[in-house]
Amino acid sequence: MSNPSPSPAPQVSPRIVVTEADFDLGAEAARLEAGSDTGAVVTFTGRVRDVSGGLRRMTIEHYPGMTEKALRTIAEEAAERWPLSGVTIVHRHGALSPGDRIMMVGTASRHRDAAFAAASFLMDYLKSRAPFWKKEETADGMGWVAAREADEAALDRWRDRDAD
Amino acid sequence: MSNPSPSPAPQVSPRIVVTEADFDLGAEAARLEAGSDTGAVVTFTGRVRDVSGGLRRMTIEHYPGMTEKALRTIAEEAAERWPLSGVTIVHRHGALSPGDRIMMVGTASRHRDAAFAAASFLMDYLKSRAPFWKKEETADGMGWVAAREADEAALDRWRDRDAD
Amino acid sequence: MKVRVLYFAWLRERIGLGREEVETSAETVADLVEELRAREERYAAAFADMGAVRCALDQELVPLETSLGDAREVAFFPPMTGG
Amino acid sequence: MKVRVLYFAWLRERIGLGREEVETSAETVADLVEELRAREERYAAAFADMGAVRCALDQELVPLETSLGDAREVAFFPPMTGG
Repeated sequence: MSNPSPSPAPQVSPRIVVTEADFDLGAEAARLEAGSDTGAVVTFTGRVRDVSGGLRRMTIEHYPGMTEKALRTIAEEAAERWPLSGVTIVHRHGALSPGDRIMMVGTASRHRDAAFAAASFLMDYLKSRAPFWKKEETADGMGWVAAREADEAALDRWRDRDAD
Repeated sequence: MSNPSPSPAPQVSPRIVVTEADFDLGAEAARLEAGSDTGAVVTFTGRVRDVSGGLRRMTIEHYPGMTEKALRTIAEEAAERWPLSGVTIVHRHGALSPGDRIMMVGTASRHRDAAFAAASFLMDYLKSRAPFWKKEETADGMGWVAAREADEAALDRWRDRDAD
Repeated sequence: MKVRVLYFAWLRERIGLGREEVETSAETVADLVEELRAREERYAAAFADMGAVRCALDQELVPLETSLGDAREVAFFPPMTGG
Repeated sequence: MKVRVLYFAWLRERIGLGREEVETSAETVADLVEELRAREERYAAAFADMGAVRCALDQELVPLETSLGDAREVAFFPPMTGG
């Protein structure tokens, strides 16, 4: 039985931030741009959306002991699949209002395809594999946001084929 | 004030900027975030990459009469294919140094898939359909950057299937 | 064996607490759920639909059939909704 | 008929100018290229490999076979390298 050759350890050290405070997208993107070989930076920002028009507040609960570890695992997985020169995940918790930023992911690479694919991968995994739960308060009361089946299904596309 | 009636497809007015000056990614993203129904903002930033280690300067030439029109057409095409609440394209021209930002695209939507797909589409079309030409100055002299066949081929994936 | 059990989101709310120390002889996570269910109605209600419950063992997501081994922390929560 | 002809990037450099007014009776863009080639060596050199030349008619990308019609501006340039 031949051993598969070990994949090279990713060079990149992911930046993981779990915080109640808002973040500065421009500053996060600037960090990702550092490095002479970075040609492409992709960012995704998620925001509290007022779907019904009656949202007063969103509260995000998380699992302090696990959250950062889970995010780091997802980021490292991305850095193993694509040639990234930078990976950032920032996720807020606590009380948020409609329009507030919830989280961001950012990826830096030489080429745009890797940066886009990795950012999309990070989002898909983060949605279903990072321990955050959203609760919404509307005029009608409070309720936990249900997970979308589509979010779980989105992971399949990363299992079916090799990254490239 | 309750207004639960679903709104029709939003009228997006793309933001197109062609400029010699640098731009502020954070400010551009903040513009895209406006609007209560925007849950997702994706940005792509392209930067002058020093591939050989000897790049001194990059000069970007463009076609002033055509550039803005071409970018607007590409942005409008994206807004027809995906439900976007915002589209931005900023592209610089003139003299740039290694590490400088060259351009960005940004997309805003309710859902992440539309924002990612539209940003990727914008980049693919912009690479091969917007009238910009890059010239590099290295220790060895000056030369025009050659178009990559992969960039032209990248357009095929948007022709082969309907967007969704 | 003693484990720390954590509950999040609506599991925390239904059970009425976020963490507790539990003395258990369960072999698997599923066995532990059975023990908790048998305790009190609020646990039975929280664990009524296990299709809607996820579990982490020492902060790693695991299936319910997983052996407790010498885990120190077991967490129960609904499907995650981050991002 | 008079058209404004523009050249960009290395086409501009090889021909040695960025724009000119051209009096032409060409029916298509390709015909116009033939006329220009016949003028002087620098045009022949610039238009030697038409696979490397793109064209816009009144600021819209078009194939070389396109009729000039009453276009006022024809532009020639290499494949674009923006982004």
